[in-house]
Amino acid sequence: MSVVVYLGFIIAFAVVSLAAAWLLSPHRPLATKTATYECGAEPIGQAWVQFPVGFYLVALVFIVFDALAVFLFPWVLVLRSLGFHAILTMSLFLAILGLGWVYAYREGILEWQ
Amino acid sequence: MLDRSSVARVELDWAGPERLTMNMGPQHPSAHGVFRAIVTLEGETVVAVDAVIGYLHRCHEKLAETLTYAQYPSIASKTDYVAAMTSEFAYVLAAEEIGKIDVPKRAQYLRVICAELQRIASHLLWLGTWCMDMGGALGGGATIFLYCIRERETILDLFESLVGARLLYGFYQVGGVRYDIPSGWTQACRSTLELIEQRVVEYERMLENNPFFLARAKGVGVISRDLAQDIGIAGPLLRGSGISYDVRRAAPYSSYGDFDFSIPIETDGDCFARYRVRMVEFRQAITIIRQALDRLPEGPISSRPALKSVAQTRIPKGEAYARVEGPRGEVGNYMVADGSAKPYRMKWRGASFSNLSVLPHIIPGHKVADVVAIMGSVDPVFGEVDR
Amino acid sequence: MAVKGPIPEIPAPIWRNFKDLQEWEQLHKTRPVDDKHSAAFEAVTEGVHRFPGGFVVTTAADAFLNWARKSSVWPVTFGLACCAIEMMATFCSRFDVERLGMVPWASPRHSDLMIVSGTVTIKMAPMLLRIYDQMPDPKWAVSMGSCANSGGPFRHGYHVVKGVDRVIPVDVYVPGCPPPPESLLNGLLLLQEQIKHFKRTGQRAVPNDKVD
Amino acid sequence: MQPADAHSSLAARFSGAEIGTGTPLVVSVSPDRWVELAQCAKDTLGCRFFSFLTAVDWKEQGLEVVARVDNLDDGLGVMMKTRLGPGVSACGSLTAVYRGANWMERECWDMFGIRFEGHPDLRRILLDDSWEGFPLLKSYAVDTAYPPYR
Repeated sequence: MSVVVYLGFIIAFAVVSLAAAWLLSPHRPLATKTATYECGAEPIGQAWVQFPVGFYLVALVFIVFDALAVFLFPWVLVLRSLGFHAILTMSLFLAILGLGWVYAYREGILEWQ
Repeated sequence: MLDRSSVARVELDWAGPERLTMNMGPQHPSAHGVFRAIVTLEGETVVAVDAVIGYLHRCHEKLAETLTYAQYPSIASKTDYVAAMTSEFAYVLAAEEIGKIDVPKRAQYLRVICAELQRIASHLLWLGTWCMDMGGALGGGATIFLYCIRERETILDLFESLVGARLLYGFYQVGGVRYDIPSGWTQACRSTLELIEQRVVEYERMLENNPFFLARAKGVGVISRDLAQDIGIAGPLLRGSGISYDVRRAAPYSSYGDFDFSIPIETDGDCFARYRVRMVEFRQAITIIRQALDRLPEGPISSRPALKSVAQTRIPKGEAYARVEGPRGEVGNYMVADGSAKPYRMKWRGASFSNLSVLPHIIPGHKVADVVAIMGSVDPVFGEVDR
Repeated sequence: MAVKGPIPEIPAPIWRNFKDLQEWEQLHKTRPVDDKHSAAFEAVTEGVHRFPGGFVVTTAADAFLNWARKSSVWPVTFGLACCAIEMMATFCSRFDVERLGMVPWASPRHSDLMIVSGTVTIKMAPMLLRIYDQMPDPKWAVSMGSCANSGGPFRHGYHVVKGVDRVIPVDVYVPGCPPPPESLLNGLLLLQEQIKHFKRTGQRAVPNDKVD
Repeated sequence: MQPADAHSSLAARFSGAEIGTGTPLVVSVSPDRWVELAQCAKDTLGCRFFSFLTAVDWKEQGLEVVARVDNLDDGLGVMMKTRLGPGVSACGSLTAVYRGANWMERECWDMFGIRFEGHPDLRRILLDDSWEGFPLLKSYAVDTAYPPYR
């Protein structure tokens, strides 16, 4: 039951704040308002270019460790009640991700060429 | 006129990732004013830079032909508005050189004191904005900026009690200076100098054993010796590349010969060398001010009669090029006078204009983050660049 | 291999097609009225307002909203020239603007106030207009320094716009060359006064003798 | 390279030019020997520091291009001048000799309308590309109208 209330809060917060912003702020749609902001100048060329792969790899490494953090939070809350068994499984999980990190480190993904 | 179609866009002659063209445009936190760099990027490395300036072109040289010798010095301080004293200095020196007007000794010493105080204030602003540009590397980015502006306020208080204005003064006039030191000013000046002397040591301790700062400043934006001379950059940039050229020593003006101070030289010409040169210049400026305060002679502060009419000073026909060592380098004023109360032609040799023209030569090959660090270490002021 | 960057096309100055200057001045006299809300919301608020005793609701809502808008006006750091150095001094610790709830922000997307500090030149005017347009509503403009007010000491220059109100509508003019931080703070307090009278429909305050 | 023997070496090389004495050595040559003078100043006189380059509009006598180069080690300054004659607005470009002349010459083109042959990309640097007229000429009024910002 508390999950539903919590979900309701999340949705309500999002909807209320957006609706208030939409209702109360003046609307003045303008062509240049929605144009891309590039320090006040007309953007030159287009951004739809083939980016080097380095950016993609950095994003990947971030996703890996972000997922790790997401799992750690709830685990820490319930650790006392689960006992030693939980520590074992989580350290196994951490070891596997550690392997990924060591691989990324040795491949030198983060050193920008 | 140049027809646009014939000039090819950026030629893509190899299969690597395409190039992204981006504006580090006029309104940019690290632009130090209104400077637009059209940066062509390959991933993170900059391949080509095209600098577009002129967003602050305020027609200084055309206005100088319509304003008399008494009116223009207060506008002159708006060329290099961070070091207002030194830009007025150059204009006034040029007029005196043509008209062979002698300046009383006390006025020369007052000019030296104010120019060196202005150098300290300008270097403080440089250090603050440069560390803020390099952002989070220095613990929250704005810490050094807030400290430096706090110190700069003490110097601005000194100027406010001397001249009445905080940033732009009409202090210099042809033949001398306009105000004399109020009582107790020298004591306030000495205590400010002691305060700044300790704080500079603090900044050095904070910065020089900070690995991020060293990683971002060492080996970035190297200017070689011949490129430096060929482009004509001056001041801390030139001395950072190992050439000991300082107008105060090469052509001593306004009794700079009476003081002994040393010219800091670094040889490897990167951002860290320029930083070292400016930190030593803090201390040299403090020693000069102390010597000038000790030997401040009595006497009149201007050799011209009181200002009754604006068109009072008439400079005979002639031309002269007066150089002053501003915080950014050699600020020169090439003036052609034709005997009337207004100069016939007046050209500002802005130190930042030449310093900035070295950027397209040294930036290609660096990362985008280094462009910001190099811009900060070159320390351009756009009143002087666009004139 | 020296790579040649592209030739930058600097946009021709955006001029609205005017016969003469008076028509341009006229444009900036009239406050923009077209920033209404959706018709439904208008009908509801008018209804509530006209309902006997309903004005209590709308005026209370107005007061609360204006208090919220007033106490967190974020200026975009738009430093052009000498006044920018004084603006920096105002942003710093001695003349702190953060006491007024103003966080100097770099991008126009998150800011409500543009402090035009410095000389607006003809080459810069379209850029300034674009940045002002890209700021979300409700937004205000403070013209700092005599260069921005009326061209200042460079008024007779051929490349100088004679005052920033020829490019964007300005709410508060701060005199001085450069205005010391105290007078800029005074201007910002005046702006906050003006925001207090900001109607719920987003119209700017109709100039009344107390503020203007 | 002291000013005295700099004076003599220049006099030998440029017979037609008038060379003044005094601290900044003022040398004025005819426009066609302009680049040669700059090259000679850089090589024989050792003036590698390029200070500035600008122009002066002498109304009827036409434009005059002024450049200043320095020999930092000996403190020798050379002020090079060339009178472009009435109605002529073209001059040789120094970018081959001094790279610093690039922006300075673009500014002279922008302000005086002097076309520098041999300049890699001569376009306006301070003003807008769509600007008509050259502001620093004496014939250009200070507050020329520029609708609608006038």
